[in-house]
Amino acid sequence: MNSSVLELKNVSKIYSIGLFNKVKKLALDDVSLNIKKGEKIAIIGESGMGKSTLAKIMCDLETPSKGEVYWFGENLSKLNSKEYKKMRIKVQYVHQDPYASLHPSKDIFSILKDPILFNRICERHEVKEKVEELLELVGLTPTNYFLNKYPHHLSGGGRQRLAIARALSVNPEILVADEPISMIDMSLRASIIKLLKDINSKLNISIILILHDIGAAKYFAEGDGKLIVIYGGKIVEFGSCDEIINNPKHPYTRVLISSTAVPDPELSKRKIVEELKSYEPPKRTPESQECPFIHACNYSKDICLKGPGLEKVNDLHFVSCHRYKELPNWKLFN
Amino acid sequence: MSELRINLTKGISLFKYNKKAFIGFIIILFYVLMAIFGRYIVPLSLESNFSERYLAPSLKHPFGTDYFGIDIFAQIVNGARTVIGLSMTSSFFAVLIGTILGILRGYLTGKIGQLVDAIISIFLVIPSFPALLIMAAIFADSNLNMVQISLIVALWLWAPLAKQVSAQVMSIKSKEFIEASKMLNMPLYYIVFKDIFPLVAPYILVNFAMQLKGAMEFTIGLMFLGLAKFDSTHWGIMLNYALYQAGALYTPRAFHYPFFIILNIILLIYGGIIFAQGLEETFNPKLRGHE
Amino acid sequence: MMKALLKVENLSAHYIVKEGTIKAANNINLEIAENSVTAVVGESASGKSTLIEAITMSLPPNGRISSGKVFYKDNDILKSDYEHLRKIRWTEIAYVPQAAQQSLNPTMKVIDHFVDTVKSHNIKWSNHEIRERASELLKLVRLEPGTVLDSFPNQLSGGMKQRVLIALALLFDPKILILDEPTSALDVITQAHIVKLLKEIKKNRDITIIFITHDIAIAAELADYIVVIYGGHVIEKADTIKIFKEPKHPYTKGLINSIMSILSKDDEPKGIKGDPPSLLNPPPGCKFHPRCQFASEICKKEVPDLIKLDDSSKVACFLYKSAGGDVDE
Amino acid sequence: MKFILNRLIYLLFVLFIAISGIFFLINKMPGDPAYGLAVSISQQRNMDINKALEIAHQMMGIDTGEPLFIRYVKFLNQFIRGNIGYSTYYQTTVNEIVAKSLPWTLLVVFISILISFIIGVYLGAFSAQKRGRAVDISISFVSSIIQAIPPFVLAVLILFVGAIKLRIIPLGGAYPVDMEPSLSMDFIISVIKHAIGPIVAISIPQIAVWTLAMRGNTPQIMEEDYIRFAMIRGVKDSTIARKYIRNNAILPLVASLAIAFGYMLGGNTLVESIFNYPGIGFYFGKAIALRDYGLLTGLFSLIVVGVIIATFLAEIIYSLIDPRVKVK
Amino acid sequence: ATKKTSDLKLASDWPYPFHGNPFGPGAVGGAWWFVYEPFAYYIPQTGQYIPRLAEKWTINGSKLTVYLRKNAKWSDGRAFTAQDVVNTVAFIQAMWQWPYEIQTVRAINPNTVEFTLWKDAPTSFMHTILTDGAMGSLVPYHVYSKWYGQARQVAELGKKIFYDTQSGKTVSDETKKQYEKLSSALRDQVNKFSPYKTLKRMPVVGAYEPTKIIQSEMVLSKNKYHWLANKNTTERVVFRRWSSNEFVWASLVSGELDAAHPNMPKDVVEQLKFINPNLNVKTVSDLSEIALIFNFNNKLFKDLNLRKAIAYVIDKNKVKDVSVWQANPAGQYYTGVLSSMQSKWVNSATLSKMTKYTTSAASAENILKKAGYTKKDNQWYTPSNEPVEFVLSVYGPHNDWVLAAREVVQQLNKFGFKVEMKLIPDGMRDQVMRSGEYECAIEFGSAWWGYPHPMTGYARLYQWDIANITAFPSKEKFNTPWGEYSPFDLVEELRVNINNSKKATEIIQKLAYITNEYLPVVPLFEKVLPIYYSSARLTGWPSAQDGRWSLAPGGIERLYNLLITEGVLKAK
Ligand SMILES: Nc1ncnc2c1ncn2[C@@H]1O[C@H](COP(=O)(O)OP(=O)(O)OP(=O)(O)O)[C@@H](O)[C@H]1O
Ligand SMILES: Nc1ncnc2c1ncn2[C@@H]1O[C@H](COP(=O)(O)OP(=O)(O)OP(=O)(O)O)[C@@H](O)[C@H]1O
Ligand SMILES: [Mg+2]
Ligand SMILES: [Mg+2]
Repeated sequence: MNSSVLELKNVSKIYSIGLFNKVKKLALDDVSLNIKKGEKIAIIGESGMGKSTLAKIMCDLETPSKGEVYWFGENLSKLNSKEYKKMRIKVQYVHQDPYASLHPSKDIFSILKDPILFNRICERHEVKEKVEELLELVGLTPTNYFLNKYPHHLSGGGRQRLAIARALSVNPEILVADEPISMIDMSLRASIIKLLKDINSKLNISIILILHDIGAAKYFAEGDGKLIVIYGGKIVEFGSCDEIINNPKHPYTRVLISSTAVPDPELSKRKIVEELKSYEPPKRTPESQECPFIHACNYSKDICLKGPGLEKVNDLHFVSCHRYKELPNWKLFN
Repeated sequence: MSELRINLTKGISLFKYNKKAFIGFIIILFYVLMAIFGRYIVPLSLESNFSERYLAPSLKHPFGTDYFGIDIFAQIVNGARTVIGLSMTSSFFAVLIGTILGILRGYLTGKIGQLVDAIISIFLVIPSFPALLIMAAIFADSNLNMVQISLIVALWLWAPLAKQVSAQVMSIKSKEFIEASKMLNMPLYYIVFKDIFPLVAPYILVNFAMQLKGAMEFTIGLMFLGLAKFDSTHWGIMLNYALYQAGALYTPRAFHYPFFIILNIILLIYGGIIFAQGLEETFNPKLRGHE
Repeated sequence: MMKALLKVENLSAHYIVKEGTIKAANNINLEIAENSVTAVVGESASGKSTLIEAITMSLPPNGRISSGKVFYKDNDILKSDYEHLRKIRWTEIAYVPQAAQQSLNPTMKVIDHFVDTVKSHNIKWSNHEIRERASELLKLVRLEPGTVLDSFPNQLSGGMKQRVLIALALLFDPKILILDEPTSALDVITQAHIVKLLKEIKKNRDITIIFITHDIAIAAELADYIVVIYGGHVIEKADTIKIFKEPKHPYTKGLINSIMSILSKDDEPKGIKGDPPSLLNPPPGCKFHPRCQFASEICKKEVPDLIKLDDSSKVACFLYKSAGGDVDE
Repeated sequence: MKFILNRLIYLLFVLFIAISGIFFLINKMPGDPAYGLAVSISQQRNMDINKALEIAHQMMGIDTGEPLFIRYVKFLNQFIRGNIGYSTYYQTTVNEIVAKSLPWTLLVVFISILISFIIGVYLGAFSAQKRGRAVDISISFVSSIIQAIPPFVLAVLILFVGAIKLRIIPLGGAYPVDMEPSLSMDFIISVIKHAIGPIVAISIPQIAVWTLAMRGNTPQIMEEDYIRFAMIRGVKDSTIARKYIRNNAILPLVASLAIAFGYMLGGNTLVESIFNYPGIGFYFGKAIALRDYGLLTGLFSLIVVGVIIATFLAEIIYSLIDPRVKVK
Repeated sequence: ATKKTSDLKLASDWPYPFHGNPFGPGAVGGAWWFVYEPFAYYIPQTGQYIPRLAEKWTINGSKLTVYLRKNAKWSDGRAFTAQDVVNTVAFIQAMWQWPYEIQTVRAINPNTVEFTLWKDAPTSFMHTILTDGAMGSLVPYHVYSKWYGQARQVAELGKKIFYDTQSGKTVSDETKKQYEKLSSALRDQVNKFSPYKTLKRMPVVGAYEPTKIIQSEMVLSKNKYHWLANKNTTERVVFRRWSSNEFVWASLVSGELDAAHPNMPKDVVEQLKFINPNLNVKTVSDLSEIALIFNFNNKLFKDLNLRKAIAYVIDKNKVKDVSVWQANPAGQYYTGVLSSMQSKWVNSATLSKMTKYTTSAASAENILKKAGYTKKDNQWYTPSNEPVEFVLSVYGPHNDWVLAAREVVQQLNKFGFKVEMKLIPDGMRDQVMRSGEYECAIEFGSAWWGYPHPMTGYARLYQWDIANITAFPSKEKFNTPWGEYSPFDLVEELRVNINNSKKATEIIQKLAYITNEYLPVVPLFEKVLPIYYSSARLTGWPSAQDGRWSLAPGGIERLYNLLITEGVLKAK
């Protein structure tokens, strides 16, 4: 049962940018990861930390500069095109921007129908049924009302549901959703996360959810889910969600948690938010050896110049920090 | 994101919103109708009558007569056929080539994409009019038909469009919904024709209207050069007679002669230009400003 | 309650578009107390920005103010001529609009934005003085003046730009600082940092802050008062503590309930069902009724008035009866 | 640096293909460069045209027997050394002709572009600010009409009105033969006088182009948030118009400027011929009419080189001013 | 600064026909006749020679002895001698492979040269030697003496090869190769040496020396050593570039030209005369006719009946009106003798035997019907029932031809032939004509360039250009009232007997008959040169009747040169 559906082995990604292609940017740094069937994983981190890069590499929308990606135990770079095609639809991706991820001049029916037909998910005469089933699943009801609408008739939340429905149309086993709620109204966000949770439990699809809101991550991965904290292209903390939220070990995770607003005016006054040494994002190049957080970290020492590896705190918790044991005890409020 | 909000459905209700496009369309339509039906309505007699040259506009001769004493109005109406025919087909081919190569260039990566890019670049850096002159000289004696002539003209018109289209396609290609299609194993033709093409179509339409101007100028040139069968009622040829052969500028009583020809040429091209402007404003709402 | 520095009376504004008019702010009444922090909360397209733009007379060209008054120091701003308005802008009321990422001219250095602003207000500072002042302010928002002043906007990160704008807003020590979504485009950590910064500014200066956010949790951290807007209407206003303790309007409740917080334990956050209303063809009656589980017949027909429940809270909902029995102003 | 190098190599490749294409295209052109000379020999000497042609070939040093490919290799070999060809008609190197004519073309093109760009940008910005009002409508109407006028008609009209009706511009040439080129005021004035015709003929359509481009650009800029923010800050309207709107609207045009410059090098054939102005375009027209393959190939290649350089510059300018490409 | 206005302002294009000094880069073009001088001018209208570089000459069999003017000098002050003539002939023979008709040239004394013609040279070549500006004064010995020996060597070898080939002997490849080697060595050296660049001047023997050339203008300054220098009051001749006809019209209006000869529509002439009342016009026959020529490889045109029908259909007056309104319309006989000269060469007895082509559709119809042609729906069909349908090609840049063609097409279409018109692009005329890729065309028909005599015209029609282009079977025998003759042979006979006027006239009668009856071409009109000259700044233009105007064809500058050097034409 607990078979690996997706595995990353020492994956790095380097982008060349700038006028002369001279600037090399290390977007992902030696990331290894193993995802089991039916797992729920939330990946959190700030903007530009490499979350999307990671997600795209998982879905083979980007090729890693170093390292290998395995789907269902197969090394992607070794597959021939026929095998690849078969596997391709098993891994689907939900984009961040529901405005750009849906074709503006196709109606909802054809958006869902085409992939079903092309991949022969069902017989031609069953298509309508299947489409309605999908719409129902994602909560776009009454389905008849939506079939011939265009994406611009929908709200952001509606669009995101449609995008999820499209991803589900080909019966995937893995769904990667990249910040699916960031462009959606506050009042609708929770329901999208809820939808993903339901899909995970109902269809037993592994879901990897990328977020920058740690509250939403908690909501999603609470209980049996896992949490990955990523900073500067590196996994800095990894483990059971509850474990990390209650007892964060990495200084960055701690800052991240304490920075999230708490919806309680009185409590919030007592919240401890550390000042960082710098609020700039890390500048990482392929040569970078140091801990990515070093420039902002209040606890960094010379030892941090050589990057720490992922260390085991306990069975359910790993952290990448030389000094995690020396950090003060965690508390969020005074 | 906003570039993508172009919506083909807008095209249908286009005229309701855009006066320019409407006027341009009417002008073009007018000339197209003239080209198709004009010669059945206005008979043409090319018999010269030197003593009746340069008659001023009158009821009998709405645009007056030319150096040969032939009615100018009749010639313009009958000549519309060649003028419009040649420029329309040339524009059509230019747009066809430009679109195909533009999409190819925009969509394909790797060696073939680079090859197409090189082809586009080459045609972009070679100045088109002189090149056309040379082509004209080469093919002058081959008795080309209208389609072949249009192709030769189109050969020197398509490159800028291809470049624009490829830029468009490149930006569309990196859009998330294309990525989604790829992930869903959608075949190439689906992505090109169902995903990309509907979104570049408005640009192509705009370009078609714009191409008219270039095609007009080129085909006029071609007649002089003998590439196209000589048609003395082609407006370009008429204008050439007026300005160079008959020296109408130097003859005060002949003012109407070049005037009406130029007027028609300008009106037709102007129609194309504002039609294109109108389309562009419609498809790219940012250009409209607040009105 | 302290004396109101800014008072908005029955303000309505709409946009003219091809398809009709968008009624983005309807009959709005507000009082902003001096030296307070007010958060205007609401979801996307609820009319938050429109309200602020109407107050500051900076609606886009197709926006119109259809009625209402805005008193600042007992003068109706809406009646003042353009030159007068131009003068009090920034010197008295500084308004930093929503899109901080694009609000700086890409072809001008940061310092030139300061210079232009000073020169336009006919303030006789030398270039050197302007630079001094700008450096001082940048330091306040924890930016390095040496590099930032001579940078072009695209050389700054989003957080830096937002901080530059705040520094720019403090240029003339305005009485009122209005910020539209100052944190929404930013990362949590930077967000927390800006919030902290605003708290300091509030503490150390005589300043009244109005800020807009769609994230009610942020309001909890920063605001004294919260104004909730829905579908172009103010539906609730109260002081922050009260609103979180006992939200009145079903929408406010839903909003607070949909926060996914690290603190939330068993009570699962659930979003509000349904979609936000269209302002082009708004539903009749209470704009919230299609999504409201308590909606009754009257909600579908009549727009509820904003009624005063007690000293610091008002709500527009038929579920409540006015405490003092009188309708707000 | 690698990017520039890559781009350069790529463009050199394009240049090579384009020039080779041109060479073969031109050499496929039927016709005989010696024909004109032969006709005059045969007329003056009362001689059979075939015999006259043979003589003409001899006189002009045309070897008709040499295989095309050998000629191509020779041409490339010389081209790489910067020797772009030999004109059979003028019996001199194309380089010499270019040295004589390029300065005039550059003068005219440079001034035309400058003038038309400045005027066009002002008109366009002005028009955009008055969008929807009578001035704007007339400006854009006139600009569109101007674009609809075939360029040679415009040139002929300008020549006719300026030189014949009003007699304010001289009839052709770059300067009167009685003058020696120098830096004296008289000479400069006369050069300017002679250049007015071509400059006006080139500028008018260009002004229309820039006006429309600027006018089309500006509304997008006006919608930008930094414009609104400047207004909210109470920045003066005049400052906004100048520093915020115009400067930003010009940016995308600057890259087109380089390209326009490149194209104009070769695009002047008609105007220069009509005005009898001794620039590249004039000789280009001659070369076509006279089947002077050497001259034609040389000038054509020169123009292509010009366009390629301009394109390259435009790319660099573009990447310099486009914030998205810029490196921190 | 006030400048003396003793300039003559003309228009021309250059560097036609040769490059400056013929042996080096530079340009003279239209300045040719000002710069080089022939031994004499010939006035076609009067048949008179006006001595120039030669004081007199004598002809003795194949020997021509020229007595040079003693006071002729190069513009650098050196005397012009017989050695210069010898040098010139050697150089042009070496460089241009022409004129090999001159077998030897000898300086008898500094002022006397003796030319000996090659045995097969036509006697008319004497005329060429006397009147061609290249024969005597092209190459100053004192400038080019360095290469004289070499030139001589090449010329002799060239002549030998030429004579051998002409007399049917084979020339060894070795000789040819050697010739190539020697001649290209000479060519390289001479071309590199450009007097205009090396000496900064170009010594000439004519009345003017080119002193400054820019693209748009060319200045010739008076050669103060010229033998007529003290009569000549015109200090400079300034040429403006003749870039287009309109350009010349404009310059004429604005008085920037003293004379020019552009084609000009009637109304434009009237307008220009109105604006510039000083403008006069004199039309001179250009000694050529514009004609409709046929491609005899085309089956259609092999049928004489069709050609005759066409000759009847065309309304020559109308064609002339729209094309060159000043021209002489072709007469009623198409004899191959220019219509303005017809009365002088073709006698009335001959004329009375010939078909008279008065415009008449009826006559044309008769001929066609008799020949079995049929007409349906205003379209003629050949006896083999194919539509009479063809394309008329015309050289685009020649405005007047295009206008003529347009009119012809219109008339033929109206008659019931299906004719389309096609422009031959700039620079392509020769190619199209020589390759025979046309069906019928507008071209020069008979033309008397060089030697103004019917022989020249007939040679063109039956031996050279037109015969080559049209493939008219001129070597076949054609029936005449005097028996059967081949026109090709007749021309050859005429060439031999050119100085025997009685014999020549007899031959001309036969040729005229054949030309009229068998129609190798259908003439449309006789071309004229309309010379527009302004009396605004100059006086002394000859009267309209003056025979000297007839100098104009083939070198209009000869006329101006003659007038100003003799001091007839001068500044007011
Ligand atoms: N195609 C690309 N070319 C160059 N650099 C890139 C590219 N894509 C991403 N990067 C860089 O790699 C880093 C990681 O980017 P990524 O998009 O993975 O971040 P993210 O965590 O998803 O951020 P966000 O929250 O903004 O989406 C960033 O610094 C980004 O600038
Ligand atoms: N210039 C405009 N023209 C037309 N409609 C507009 C314009 N600006 C805003 N609107 C519309 O007015 C309504 C209110 O917009 P407003 O920007 O005030 O909302 P908001 O609450 O600030 O939203 P957000 O959180 O997205 O900033 C929306 O429906 C919006 O689409
Ligand atoms: Mg991302
Ligand atoms: Mg807003």
